[in-house]
Amino acid sequence: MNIPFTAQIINMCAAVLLLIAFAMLSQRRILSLINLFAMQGLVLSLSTAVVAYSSNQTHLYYSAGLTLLLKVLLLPWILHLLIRKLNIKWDVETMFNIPTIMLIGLALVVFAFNLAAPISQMAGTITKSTLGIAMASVLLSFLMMITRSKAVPQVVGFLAMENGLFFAATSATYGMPMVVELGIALDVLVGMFILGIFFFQIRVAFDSLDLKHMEKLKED
Amino acid sequence: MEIFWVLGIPLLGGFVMAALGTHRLAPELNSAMSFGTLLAAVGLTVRVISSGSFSVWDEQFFVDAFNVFLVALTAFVGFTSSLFSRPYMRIEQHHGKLSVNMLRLYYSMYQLFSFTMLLALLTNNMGILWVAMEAATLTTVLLVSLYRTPASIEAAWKYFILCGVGLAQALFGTILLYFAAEKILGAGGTALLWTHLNAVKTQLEPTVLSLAFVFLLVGYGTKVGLAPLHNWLPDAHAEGPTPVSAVLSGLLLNVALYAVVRSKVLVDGALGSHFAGNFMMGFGLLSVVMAAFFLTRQKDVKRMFAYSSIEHMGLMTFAFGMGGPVATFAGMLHMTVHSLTKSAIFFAVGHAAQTSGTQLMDGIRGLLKTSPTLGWGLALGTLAILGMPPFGVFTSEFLILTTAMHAYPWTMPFLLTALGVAFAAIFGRVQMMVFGETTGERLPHPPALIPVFVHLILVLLLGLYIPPYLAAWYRQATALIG
Amino acid sequence: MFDQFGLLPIDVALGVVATWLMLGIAGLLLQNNRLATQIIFPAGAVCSLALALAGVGGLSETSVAILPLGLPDLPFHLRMDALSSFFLILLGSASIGISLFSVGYFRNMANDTVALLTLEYHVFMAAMALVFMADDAYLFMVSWESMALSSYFLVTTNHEQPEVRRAGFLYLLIAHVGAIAILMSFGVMQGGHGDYTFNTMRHTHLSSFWASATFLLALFGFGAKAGILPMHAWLPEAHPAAPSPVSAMMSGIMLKTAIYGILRVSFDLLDAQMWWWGVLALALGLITALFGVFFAAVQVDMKRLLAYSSIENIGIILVGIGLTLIFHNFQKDALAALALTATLYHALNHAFMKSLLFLGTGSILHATGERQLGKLGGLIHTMPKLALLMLVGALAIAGLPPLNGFVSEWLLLQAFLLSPGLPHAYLNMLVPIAAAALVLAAALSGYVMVKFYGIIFLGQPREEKLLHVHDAGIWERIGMLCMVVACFVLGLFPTFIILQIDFVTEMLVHHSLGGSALKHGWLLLTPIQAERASYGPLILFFIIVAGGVITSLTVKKYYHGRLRRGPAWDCGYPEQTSRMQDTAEGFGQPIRKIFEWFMGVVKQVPTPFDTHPHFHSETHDRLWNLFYEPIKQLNEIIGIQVGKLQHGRIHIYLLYSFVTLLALLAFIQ
Amino acid sequence: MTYTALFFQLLQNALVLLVAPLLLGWINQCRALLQNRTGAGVLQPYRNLIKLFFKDAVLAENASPLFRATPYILFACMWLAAALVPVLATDLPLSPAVDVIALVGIFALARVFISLAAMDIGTAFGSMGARREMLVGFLAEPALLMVLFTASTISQSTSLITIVETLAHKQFVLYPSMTFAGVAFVMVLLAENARIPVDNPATHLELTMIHEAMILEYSARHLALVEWASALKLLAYMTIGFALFMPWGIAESGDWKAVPLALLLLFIKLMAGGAGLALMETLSAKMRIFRVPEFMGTAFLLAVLGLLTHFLLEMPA
Repeated sequence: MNIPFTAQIINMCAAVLLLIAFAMLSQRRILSLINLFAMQGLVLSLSTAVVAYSSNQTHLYYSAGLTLLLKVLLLPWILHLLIRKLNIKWDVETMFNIPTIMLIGLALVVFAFNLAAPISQMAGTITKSTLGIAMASVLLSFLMMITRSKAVPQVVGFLAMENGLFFAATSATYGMPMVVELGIALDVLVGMFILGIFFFQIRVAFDSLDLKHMEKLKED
Repeated sequence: MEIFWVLGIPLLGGFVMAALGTHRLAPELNSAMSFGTLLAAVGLTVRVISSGSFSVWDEQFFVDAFNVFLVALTAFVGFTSSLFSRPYMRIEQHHGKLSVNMLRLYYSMYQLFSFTMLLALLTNNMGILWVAMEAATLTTVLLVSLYRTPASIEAAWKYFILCGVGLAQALFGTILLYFAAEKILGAGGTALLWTHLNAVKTQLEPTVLSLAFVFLLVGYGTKVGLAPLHNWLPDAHAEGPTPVSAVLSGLLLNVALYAVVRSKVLVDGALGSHFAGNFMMGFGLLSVVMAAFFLTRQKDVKRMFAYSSIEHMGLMTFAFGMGGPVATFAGMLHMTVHSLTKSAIFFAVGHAAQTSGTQLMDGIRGLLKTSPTLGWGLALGTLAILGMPPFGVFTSEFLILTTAMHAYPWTMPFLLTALGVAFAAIFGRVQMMVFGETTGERLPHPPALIPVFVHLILVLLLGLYIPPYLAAWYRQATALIG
Repeated sequence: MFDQFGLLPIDVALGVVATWLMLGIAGLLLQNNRLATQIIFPAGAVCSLALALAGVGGLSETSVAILPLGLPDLPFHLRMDALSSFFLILLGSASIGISLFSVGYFRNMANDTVALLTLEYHVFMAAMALVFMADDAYLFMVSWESMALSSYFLVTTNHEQPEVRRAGFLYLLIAHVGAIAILMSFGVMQGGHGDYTFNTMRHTHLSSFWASATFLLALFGFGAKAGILPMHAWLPEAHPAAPSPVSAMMSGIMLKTAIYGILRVSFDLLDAQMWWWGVLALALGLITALFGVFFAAVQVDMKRLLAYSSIENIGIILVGIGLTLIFHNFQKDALAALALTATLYHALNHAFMKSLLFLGTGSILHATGERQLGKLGGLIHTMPKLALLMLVGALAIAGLPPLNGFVSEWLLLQAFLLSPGLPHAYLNMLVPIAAAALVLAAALSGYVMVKFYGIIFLGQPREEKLLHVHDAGIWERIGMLCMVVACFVLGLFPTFIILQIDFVTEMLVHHSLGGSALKHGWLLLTPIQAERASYGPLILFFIIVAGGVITSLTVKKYYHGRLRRGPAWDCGYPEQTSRMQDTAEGFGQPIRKIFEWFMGVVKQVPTPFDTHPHFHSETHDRLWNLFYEPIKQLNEIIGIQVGKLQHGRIHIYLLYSFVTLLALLAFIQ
Repeated sequence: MTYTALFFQLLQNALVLLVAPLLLGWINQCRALLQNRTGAGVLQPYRNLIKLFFKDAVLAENASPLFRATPYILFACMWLAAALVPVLATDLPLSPAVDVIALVGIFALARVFISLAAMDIGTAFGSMGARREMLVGFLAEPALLMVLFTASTISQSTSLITIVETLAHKQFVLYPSMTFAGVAFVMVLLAENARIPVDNPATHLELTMIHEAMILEYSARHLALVEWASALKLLAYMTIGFALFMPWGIAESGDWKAVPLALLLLFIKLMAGGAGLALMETLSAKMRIFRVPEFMGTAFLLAVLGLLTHFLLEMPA
């Protein structure tokens, strides 16, 4: 049992990420959902920094900084702004009851681990087992998008999914090439803005952000 | 250098139109921009045909026969669509559906959209490919929601969320790809370059790649509109402005399929099996059959043709999945003719809907009486898309079906049923719209029918005669993607 | 025959096709010039003649050509062997009359309509010619579908009427499904190495299973075009809907393209046949023939009646093909040749007889504007010339000597009679029964034709307006005259025709009647030997004519020749009106009564207390409910079920992709 | 062809013309005797014809040329038919031109023309008669053909001469199939010649009449020709019957001495046949018109059965 300390930290972060993912899955209040999202970003950037330090890949520092800027400060701020503008602080009702969702989530985690097991063996990085966790958190956020009936939590789930992806990128491989990361970050940012605009448009069109109003287009 | 222009003009165009989009001549400017792009694309094509494939800017961009033919196609249809959207948008404005600012947004996004597509096609970097796809989604989301009606917003929202999530999967697939690649190519820039990956594909780790392909297929497949990931497609096509529907069906789906095919090449190379091919065949077949049955009960004309797009994308995916010289050739031919025909149909449909003031097919009658050219355009376009010779769609379907009949006879019942059902569904309704007594009135601006007939004539020519250089070009591409 | 000009037959044929296309385009461009049609259609007729001659030339010498069109590594291959040439002759010779007729028929139509018609009409003919000449699957399919398409637009010429639209839709749908089936049969035959030329197909050997699959696909596909049961539904709808020259073209010529296809695939492209194919074709043919004639007997619309009679004739032709297949399989090549000759002969006959009748209905439609038999009658007084021409057609199609319809039926029956000695006991049993059914159909067609002709031309006019209608115009009469002449030539000089057909039989079953047919001079037609069977139509004709003439002369000589005109005997009931004649329904009534179990008859019989008694009865095609309705409903149901997937709820959609993802992941585990 | 043959042909042509009315007269006479009437004598048909030939013709106003041409066509067809059946000798030079199928074709031709003529005037009777005639015809024709097919499959030929030669002059064989065929043939004969039980030649005012309804509008010379034609038709049928079922005595080609005997035998056969026919007509009653299809259907089935029996029992397996 002589894993280097940095690796232990990263595994720690991974565990925390997973924990946060579950917390988001079970979270009822929208504000704390956003806070959790910010926290996830924080952990993500931390782990990125650690990986950067342990493998002294300089460009990962940029990536960590980028994450911090975008996912911890900017996006949560925008979200806060939005919900204040749209004054929606109400509880988030889910489609199924929480325990069921948790159970499904558990199953997903097991599945993801099994899936990742053969691959993480061949990972060249110091952090082998994190790939499974990354995949798990991606699937969990997917599940969250499915189970949330309001627009904002769905978007949060979407962003959380991106976090999972980033974690996969940094932990399994030492981060994507810089140009790609920049591009991804740009997309996420623009996407967020567009979503922001959308919330207002949806409000205008349906005077509510409840997705059950948006079921008109279908085959009948 | 051509690449610079091909990418630069539309990118610049995006900002120019954002600035001047409210000007009286904005539509003409828009067309001019697209025309410039077309010229640059032609230049690029000529160069590739003459001097083979090449890559520039430390291999970040790469042009071979496969993507240059899509580039040319994209630029061409982009140009004709801009021609069409000139009168169309004016009429919409005249009908009071659009404000000047909306138009500005439209033109600017139109240019940016073609930029993102061209970027996706030209880049050599799988990561940038993903970025471009995502960007294309964002721009089109704004285009789809242009009318700001509840329906269009709903459609745009679904489009955004579904494709966003899908592309997230694709990103994960890309990461896995990188993960597998960096072991052979080492970390850093080159590990995501398709050319390099293609060079070493046999050494890539099979298990990782199979996993990666699943994510890539689900991801880009959502954008291609493969069943059961297609649900965004009909809504987006039906609710967006018609020129957008045209380019969505005609171009964006192609680009997404292009991404899938690129990944398929790598994966099958790595696994040395027909793994990816089988997946694609399965999805393709499923899409064809499901789309056919979706078609049977349509009321909205644009929705109907959106489903027909799903059917045809399924057919192409099936063809590329089968692989082999004939099928791949047919697949690419089908890409070409489908884009041309489907966009032509959408042009005609757009004006048809304007003349009779509704998109519901029960409200559209006797187009041959209202405006014969429009009626014939729709009728012939429909027959072409249904695979009636001598139009080009038949050519590719002929090759696909005969190959499949020999290689995978068990698929025949499905294909036969699907094609028959689709024919009955679409043709029965279009006949109703074209023939009979009319209900429509004349348009405030003369409709743009030149694009329609230009496209149809091209498709007709492709049905009767495939010029040798075009054939050689397809063959090169076929050789590339096997 | 074109050698002296250094031309191969196929060059001439291609020239004709090109000219037709150009004529069509010219017609479209010159649409505001009345004269255009008056010149274009005769020009088209001249081309038809050239095509027929080219065909005659092509019977003896096979010529090939390759056009640099089509797929990159598959240019258009064309080939003109005996089979193609025979059908080209059919097309050319039959279309002469139709084109000439059209000049008069389209005379007073709206300009733009005529322009479109001109284009579609000539494209239609060109496409058919290419179908006959195609030597690779791609060209074949292209011309096949172009044929379907152009004819579809011809059928829907007056699309303002909903039933016309429905007919056109049904027609194109069935044609398209059939085309896909044909395409698949080619897919099997091309045998993997993506080479679609017929030449390769000839040399690919298929396992018996795949060969049978090919044959069945082809039979289905071509049957859909020919109107073989149960794919006949479009035929009685489309033929009445189309303008008469088009109906003539479709019924007389286009149906034969399907026959050509079946022959081409089963005898030329497939290297081996199975005997049960023949039995299948035989059975299908008989059912089709009987079905067609039964329904023809109860029709009240003259064009529908003819359409059903076309179904009957196609059935008879198919019977011939079936017999040929059977004989060919048991190496009875002489008999195979006989059956095949009969088949081809009947195809040729039908082209002329049926076109003639359809053209005639066209003139009637022009003059009276009526298609309902119940509103016609007595036209022999107002349209005597037409009546005479149509009489020939009716007698011919009723299969009466000495006209052409009889010759082919005679040959076919000979084939049946000489059949005993097949190795299969059951087949030997089956053959006489089949012969009986065939004879029954032939006899019934006589009934149908008496009804057709008698109701339209004889008796008293059932409507006022019929009293002052004009006879058919000069162009129309010329057109029909060509057909009549053809009927007589085919009827009286069978030996010469058979000598031509021999080239085809030689090619397909490697045997021909030639030697025996002419042994006893060209007067006597002796398929095998004079002792066994012989038929001298010319002699027969002359004896009957002589008998008639002698009698009339003698009567004239010894009879005082006094003649009074008086009212018809009213049987003691003075108020007889023309409405008391037998109607079409009435004439069909016995048949309907006998075969009620077979056809769905809907009757509305008045009660004795009705103040306005009204009797109404119509006959429906049961197969529609048995065969087409279920498919339609199944399609509907699946459509509804699949439609439910598009549920409108984004969470469900997300769930789809989520489940798909998980499923695929689990799959690759 | 030899002159003797030509002579025979002409002889037969003349003979049938003369004998046909006589046969009719004989049958009527037999019927009269069987019904305890004195009867008009065997020569009555001749008298009728002569009378009709000297009457004035009355033509309906709207009679078309077709109506006037029909009697001649009819007459010519029947004459031809009767003249081509070998009755005395088998070398008839014209016979090869018309085999059994063509013979049936000729009957059909005549039937179609008379029906058309009947519809021409446009009276209720005429078209009704035509309809019924065709109804009978389309069932009788196949039945007759089947009968003939049985004979021709036995003799491997459809030419009457060969049939006769096989049946009469080859070694004598019993053909069970021919019994079926015989019964069927008699039924067809009754139907085709408008005899009881299918039709009643001796009446005009029943709604059930067929043949008489068709020729109701004919008079004088036309009527005469029509009547003569139907007499010829009857004769033709009878001689066909003899040729198929009792061909004995018909002279082979070229032997002269057999001819007088053949002539004698022919008359005997005709008398017997006529008497038999008369007997049948007297014993049976006219049936309802809608029984006719069943009657003819039975004939048709019997004929097919005959053909099948031939394949079952008589084929050299």
